[in-house]
Amino acid sequence: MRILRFVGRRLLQLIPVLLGVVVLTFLLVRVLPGDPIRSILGPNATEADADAARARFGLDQPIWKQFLDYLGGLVTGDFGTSIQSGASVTGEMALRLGPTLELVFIAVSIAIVLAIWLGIWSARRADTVGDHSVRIFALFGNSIPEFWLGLVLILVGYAALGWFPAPSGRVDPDTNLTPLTGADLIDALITGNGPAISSSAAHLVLPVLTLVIGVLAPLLRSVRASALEVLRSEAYAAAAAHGLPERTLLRGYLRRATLVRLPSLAALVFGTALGSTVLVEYVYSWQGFGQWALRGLLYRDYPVVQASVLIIAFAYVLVFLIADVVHAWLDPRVKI
Amino acid sequence: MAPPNISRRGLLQLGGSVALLMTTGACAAGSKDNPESKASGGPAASTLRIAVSSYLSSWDQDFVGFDLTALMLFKNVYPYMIDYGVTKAGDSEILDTANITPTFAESFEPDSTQKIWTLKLRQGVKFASGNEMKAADVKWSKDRAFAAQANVAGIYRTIGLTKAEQVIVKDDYTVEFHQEFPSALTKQIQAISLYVFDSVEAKKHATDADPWAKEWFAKNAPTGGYFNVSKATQGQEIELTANTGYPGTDGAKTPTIRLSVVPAAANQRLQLQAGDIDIALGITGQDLQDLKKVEGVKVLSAASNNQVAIQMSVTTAPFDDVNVRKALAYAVPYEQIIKNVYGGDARPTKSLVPLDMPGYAETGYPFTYDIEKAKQALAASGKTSISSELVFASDSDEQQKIAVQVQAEAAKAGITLKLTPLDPATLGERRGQKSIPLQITTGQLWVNDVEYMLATSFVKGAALNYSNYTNPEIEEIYTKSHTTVDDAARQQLWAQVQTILAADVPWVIICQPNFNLPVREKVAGWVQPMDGLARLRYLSASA
Amino acid sequence: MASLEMLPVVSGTKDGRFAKALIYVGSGILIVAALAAIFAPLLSSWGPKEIDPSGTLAAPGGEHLLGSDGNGMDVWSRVLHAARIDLGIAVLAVALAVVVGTLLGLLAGYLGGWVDDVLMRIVDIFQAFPTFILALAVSALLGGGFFNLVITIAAVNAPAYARLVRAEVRTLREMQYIEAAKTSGASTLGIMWRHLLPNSLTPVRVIAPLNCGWAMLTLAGLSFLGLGVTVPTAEWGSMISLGTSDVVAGRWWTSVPPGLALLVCVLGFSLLGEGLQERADAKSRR
Amino acid sequence: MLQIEDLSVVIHRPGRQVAALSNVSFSVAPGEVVGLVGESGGGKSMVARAIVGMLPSGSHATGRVGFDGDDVLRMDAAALAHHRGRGAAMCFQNPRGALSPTRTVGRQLIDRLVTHQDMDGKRAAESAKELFAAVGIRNPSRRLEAYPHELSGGMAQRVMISLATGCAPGLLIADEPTTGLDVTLTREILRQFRHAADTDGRGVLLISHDLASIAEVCDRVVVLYAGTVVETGPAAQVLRHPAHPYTRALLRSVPDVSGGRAVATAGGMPLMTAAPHNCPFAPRCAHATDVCRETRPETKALSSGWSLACFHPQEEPLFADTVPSNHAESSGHAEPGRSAEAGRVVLRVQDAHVVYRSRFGSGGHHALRGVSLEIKAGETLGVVGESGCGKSTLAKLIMGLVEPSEGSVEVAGKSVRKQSRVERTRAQMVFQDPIGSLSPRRTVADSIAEPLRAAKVSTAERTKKTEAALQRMELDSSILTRMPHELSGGQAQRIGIARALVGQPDLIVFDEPTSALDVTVQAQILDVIADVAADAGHGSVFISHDLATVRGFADRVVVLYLGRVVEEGPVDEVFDNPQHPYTRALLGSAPRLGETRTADVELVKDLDEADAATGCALAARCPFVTDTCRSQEQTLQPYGESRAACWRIPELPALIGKSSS
Repeated sequence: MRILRFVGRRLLQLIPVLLGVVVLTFLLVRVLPGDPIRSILGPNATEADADAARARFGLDQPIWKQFLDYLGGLVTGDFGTSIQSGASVTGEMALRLGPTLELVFIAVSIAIVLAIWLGIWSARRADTVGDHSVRIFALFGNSIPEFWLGLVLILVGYAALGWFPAPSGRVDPDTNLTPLTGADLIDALITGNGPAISSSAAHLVLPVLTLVIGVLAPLLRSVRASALEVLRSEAYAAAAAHGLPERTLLRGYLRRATLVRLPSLAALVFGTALGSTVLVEYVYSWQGFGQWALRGLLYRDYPVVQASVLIIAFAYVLVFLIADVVHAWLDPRVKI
Repeated sequence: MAPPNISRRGLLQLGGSVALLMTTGACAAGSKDNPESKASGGPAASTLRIAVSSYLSSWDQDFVGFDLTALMLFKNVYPYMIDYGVTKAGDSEILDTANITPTFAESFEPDSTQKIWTLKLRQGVKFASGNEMKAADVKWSKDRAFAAQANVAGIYRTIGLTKAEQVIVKDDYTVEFHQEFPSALTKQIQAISLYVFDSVEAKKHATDADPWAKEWFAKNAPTGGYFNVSKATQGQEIELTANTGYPGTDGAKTPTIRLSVVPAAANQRLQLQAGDIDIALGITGQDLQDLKKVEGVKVLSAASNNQVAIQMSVTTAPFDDVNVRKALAYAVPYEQIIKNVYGGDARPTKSLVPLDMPGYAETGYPFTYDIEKAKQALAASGKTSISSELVFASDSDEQQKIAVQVQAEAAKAGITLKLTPLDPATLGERRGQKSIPLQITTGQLWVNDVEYMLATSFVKGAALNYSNYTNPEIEEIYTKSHTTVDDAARQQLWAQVQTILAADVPWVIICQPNFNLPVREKVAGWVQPMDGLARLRYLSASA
Repeated sequence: MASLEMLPVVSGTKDGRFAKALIYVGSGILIVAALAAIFAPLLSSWGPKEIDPSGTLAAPGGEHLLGSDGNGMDVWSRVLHAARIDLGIAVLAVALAVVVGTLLGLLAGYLGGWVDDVLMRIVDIFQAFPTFILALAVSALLGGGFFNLVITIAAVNAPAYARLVRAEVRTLREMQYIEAAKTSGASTLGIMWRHLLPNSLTPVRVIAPLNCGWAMLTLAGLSFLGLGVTVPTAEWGSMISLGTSDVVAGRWWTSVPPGLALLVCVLGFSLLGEGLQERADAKSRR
Repeated sequence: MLQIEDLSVVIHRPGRQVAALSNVSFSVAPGEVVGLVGESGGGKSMVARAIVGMLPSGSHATGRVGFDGDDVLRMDAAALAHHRGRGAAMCFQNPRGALSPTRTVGRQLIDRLVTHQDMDGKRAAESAKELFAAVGIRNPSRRLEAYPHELSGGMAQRVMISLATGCAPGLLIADEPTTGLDVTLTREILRQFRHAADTDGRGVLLISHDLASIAEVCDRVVVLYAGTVVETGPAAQVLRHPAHPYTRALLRSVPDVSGGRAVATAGGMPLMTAAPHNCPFAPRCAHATDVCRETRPETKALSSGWSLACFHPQEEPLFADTVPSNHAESSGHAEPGRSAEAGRVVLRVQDAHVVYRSRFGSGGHHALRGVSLEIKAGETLGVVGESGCGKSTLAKLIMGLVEPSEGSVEVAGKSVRKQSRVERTRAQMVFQDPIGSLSPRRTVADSIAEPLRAAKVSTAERTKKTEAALQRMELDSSILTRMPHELSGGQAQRIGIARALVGQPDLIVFDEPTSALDVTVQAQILDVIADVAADAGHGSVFISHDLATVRGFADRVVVLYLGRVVEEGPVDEVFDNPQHPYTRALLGSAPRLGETRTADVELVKDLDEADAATGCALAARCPFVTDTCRSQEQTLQPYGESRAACWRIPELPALIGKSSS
């Protein structure tokens, strides 16, 4: 109940932020140089044709009117019509969101689990060779541009070793996967499609690995620092001084206390990974949200850019909200 | 608009611009003729895999944006009543733009006034829904175009079709098009416009708010063409299967074609090398040269009239001075570009008229790379140095490389160029403003004729005339050419044109790169599409 | 002595020897990179934009130390000259972000009230976007080029600094020495400038180097998408991006050297940041 | 049971080395409470760590820590695991910090019960409840579910004790168990340890910096100085007749609530890098001779169980006069020419209320409820009360750092609200945290001159005045260029006082100026403050939770309780003849040297459990509460020279007599 009230209150607080995001993106796309209409018409179109097209997308209206229309649409869940495709943005977005979120969620989850495990391992061996090497390796991973790393992984994992499927598509079409959510692995699991499960999982390996390597370092750094802080805390020393067995110490006194500060960082990392997908998707032919949004940006497809930016922002703040809830759940000191 | 009289010039401009732009960045190439290898092998032979660089933005041809992948697919999945024929060029097969033949139609012929065109449908053509294609479908499709202001409605204006009432159903398989005026280009225009929707199916998805089922068609693939879309994974993959409901004998040779979206060229290349795809449509430049050496891969190659040029705005300083234009023409390292950018796989050209176009003469472009002459030309304009901006498409590696080479050499002649890569939206906008001093253009003319070339690029107001070039003599020659039918006389006119252009130098013509298409060795039957939109029905794979 | 008694059971850091090593190695890398950038023209016989008329994609050795790229430009020279652009943009952008962010954070944190509310809501809005997405949008708006990229990356990062400094200031303003300054009659501006500013920068000092590394990666990402530095300006990200297909063909030299240069410099910033972080942690324990 | 023999601990760090303990020997027997006393840096905690085998990294220990026949220093991991908790269990200094924040205190206790008493979960839960009840936690089953941050300091300390006893140890170690606790609670907590020794037969090692406060419950006392044992002996002996000069200095540094003034000992504890080869106290010792400076004294037994390491054991009484000092003697404050009546009024607080509004919602914390004060130049007002009584809020109110929600504050005749920046410097404050009140990145010179800067004093003048103030603080001017973190606590507090003085203000507020300092340093600072407060030019407010320090030099004193003044009067009158039940309880709990005085009023419940909705603030905790108390707001009424806010005062002597009989 308390959690629900907290979530409710936080959602209310989000409204002004999201409204700001709406206004900002609406204005931003309109001050971008470039004409969205010209790119769909071809050069032979007359001014009249362009005007007609503009009218079709409501771009002939005064700005405030366009904004009100857009806002009105948003309230009913209508993000408008894509200038490039003429299709409903809501529908297109629904198709694109699944694959990207699947990628990001899996990658961030793996990175978090790995960071927790390695971070605590590292902290317990603070200042040993093992600790140092784990940290340096994580920093290395963090220093490689994702797109380059992606290419290297393709060269090694696909071209040289042939362990992974061709970097195109997300699942072998012969598995006849029924799309439900757009997240292929999830769909495969729901429909119990065995071949699709293995195919989509195999396709996920390299892009997920790319993202994991890219985002591991900050998580690891944080977990290690927190774990070290806990290990060095009087509270932990007290528990150890009272002779509690190793297992109780690790489970009851180290782990949860260590993870207290992780959620908000994990949310931040989620954002980083979300941003990185624009690059990673390109390299792995992963036709997801990032590619869609980028194309929208390049072609000045106003409704697409507005919707994608708004949704990314919404997902991001939502993840932060989840992080806050998890934080509150982990840390009893947090008042919610 | 559309006063009947502009017709010929307008039409030529229209068609040319579409063609020129369509081939921009797209791949097309001739192929070895191998009609024997029909789809008869095992499952491996029955499926071809093609990599494209992007997914199509919409399935509705009436309202699609300018999207090469989509336009190419539409040629294969919409039933087009008429289309170009195939002809031989060297050892390649190419589409013959001069010869338009019925495909899904039985016939498409005018009456004596040239104003009423009768379309007789082929009987027994089935949409995937099982409905037979009938006159009502044609009528519905055209009603939709006019009522909902589809892209074709704009195109139709130029042949005097502006209202739905001008399309009249005679019987189940006959439709008449009543034009407001006769036009020589009716066939050309209808070839790109006469595609038909399954109206019975469409009406099921029409709503009060959306009477023309735009929402539905944007998301659902059309049926009834040479291929049906058997599966489409948004953004990722499209599976085409040969339409068994097509009663003709020239149906698709390959039962299944898979197109997968692979944006990164390096990826396409890796997959082609590994045999995971059969045809890579997004590979350019150095990669092509590299692939020639790869086992199992062949690069289909053919000379082409694809032109790479820098259009100089003759109305924008400093290129409003012909000496400055000449200076740049002397400062461009033609040979070096052919070597560095195309790996030698391009032909140098000495005229703004393409090499294989009738009338080509070497006098058309008397400029070679010569920094000294460039300096002299610049001095003749009274300047020792100038600076300007060179615009190119940000998504084209090829143009970028050319820009880099030009910038470096032009600098030696005292011409400082700022490189400005522009994304499609901004490029379109700036072209609309006609304010780009220098821009790199690549493209191919749809009709292999100088009159056509003038219409698209060198007369006042021509759509592709980014140079803003005008010359009364050229206008005069152009007008004269409409009525000149004698070949020799036309040749003479073209010689004049090239002399004038040689003096005015509106373009720096860089070279004519060859078409190259990397495919697996088993791929056969490629017909080089002159409009850049591959007709997949000719393709086959040998096991 | 009191500090020793507080020391924990676990093996402690050996007085930050590793932190010191991280800081030394990190700043060593950066100093070398900075020197390479400064003396780039002296270290290379070719200009960074000079095209070798004899051809492209020459293998390393011979005329070109690290070969030449697809445009016939000398890779070694470009890698060196790119350091100017990459380090320059990263450092300037982060510096700008720190200055602007700190200023805003200081105002919001100390003044509180509506100033805080307005500034922080704006920051909230900016922070509702993942930074790379925001960078994409802003660079599409401003276009490429050195200073536009500096502004882009600074704009994307400034909100984070504003938030960081604000949080710090809100803690600091409850400190006794701020009360002491108030009771000593110090003016608001004086308190902000003399007491809050120097002390609120502590976390910034740790974050800034890490942020520089991030800025370089962002820059490279933007260049990869064609939104960064315009060709043929030597920049690591665009060099890597141009060289990707060469790698596939086995011509490693066009993209591996800039890739390594980028990696090493980012690593330099990361090591420095990590070292500073560890030292700060150690200090706060003391 | 515990037998420490010749224990030395050296901690090696790159670049430095610290001899934390040097040749320490003492023992603890079952059922015995031993006090381990000394200032911070003396090595007390290191002893505790050595006993549980948790020395910091880089430390090298020699000697023997015998525990039930085994040597802790030579135990293997398994033996150590058994020894920790089961053998010796520690109560940590800062209980809230020592409780794991993310686990309920009940779970933490059950963890220990399961580990050391082999209980299953269910029995452990039962047992936990009993243990909680045993340490005086009301409503134990509810508290078991609590997280540490939900507990008050006193409650946390009780939980800590239950955790330690839950291990069923042979030896209970308590590291500064009462630091930060209010006086009324301190006694209660200390009693818990005595109880553990008496009923369960455990050995107890009680570590404290404050000999006086623990002496009451200890059987024996061990005094540490610079890592060496300087004196060991029965508690009463060491407390009343200490022989070692350090023990004596320690005891004399503490002011006595009955009026004994603190006697300062100059200097500070040295940081040893190696085991001392001489008497480490020699540089500060008034009796030191050359032998002390050259040879380290052996530990010699004086009588049974009483031994010390000194060449010159002192035998004369600790104070010239051991009787609770009378007026004339203890008061350096009633000097002629400091007649309070003569001065002008420098502070007038009238019916001030302060409400801290919570950020959201309408509620708020009512920190002050109608406080009125008046101070004249040359006068010193003491303000005492437990933590949370509103002392600090009062200080902030006077300084203009918080606004009164009702009432008014005037400094030097001008309302604080209307002060200009320069006028604001007419009142100055000396803060609780000496180092924390100095801007970390400003030099000492900068800090001292800050008020002058606001007053637009010229640079040259500033330098002059700064140096003058510094001189008065007996500090060398070389300190001016230092940064706060390079200062010792005592130095920093002198700087703080110098800053307060430098602008010659009308009023100086001392807010717990010595509570963060070590005992001997505290005595030094109190000397300085007494000197400063004696200036006729300004009035002083001295705020402290420690009654004894206030008595030292205040003219008048007010007792605050939950934001109200409950008693007010001349200092000696209030201390020697307290009226209000709260004042009585407070004074009764204050530790006294050399005597055990039982409080005649004992409050029920802890402070945080009391809520003052209506009526008398103390109603919830007062043993003499009636319905009238609960319903009627009490106002200050004159009783003798004092004024107090309790209507039952006339009946109190009778009531007290009844309850104690």
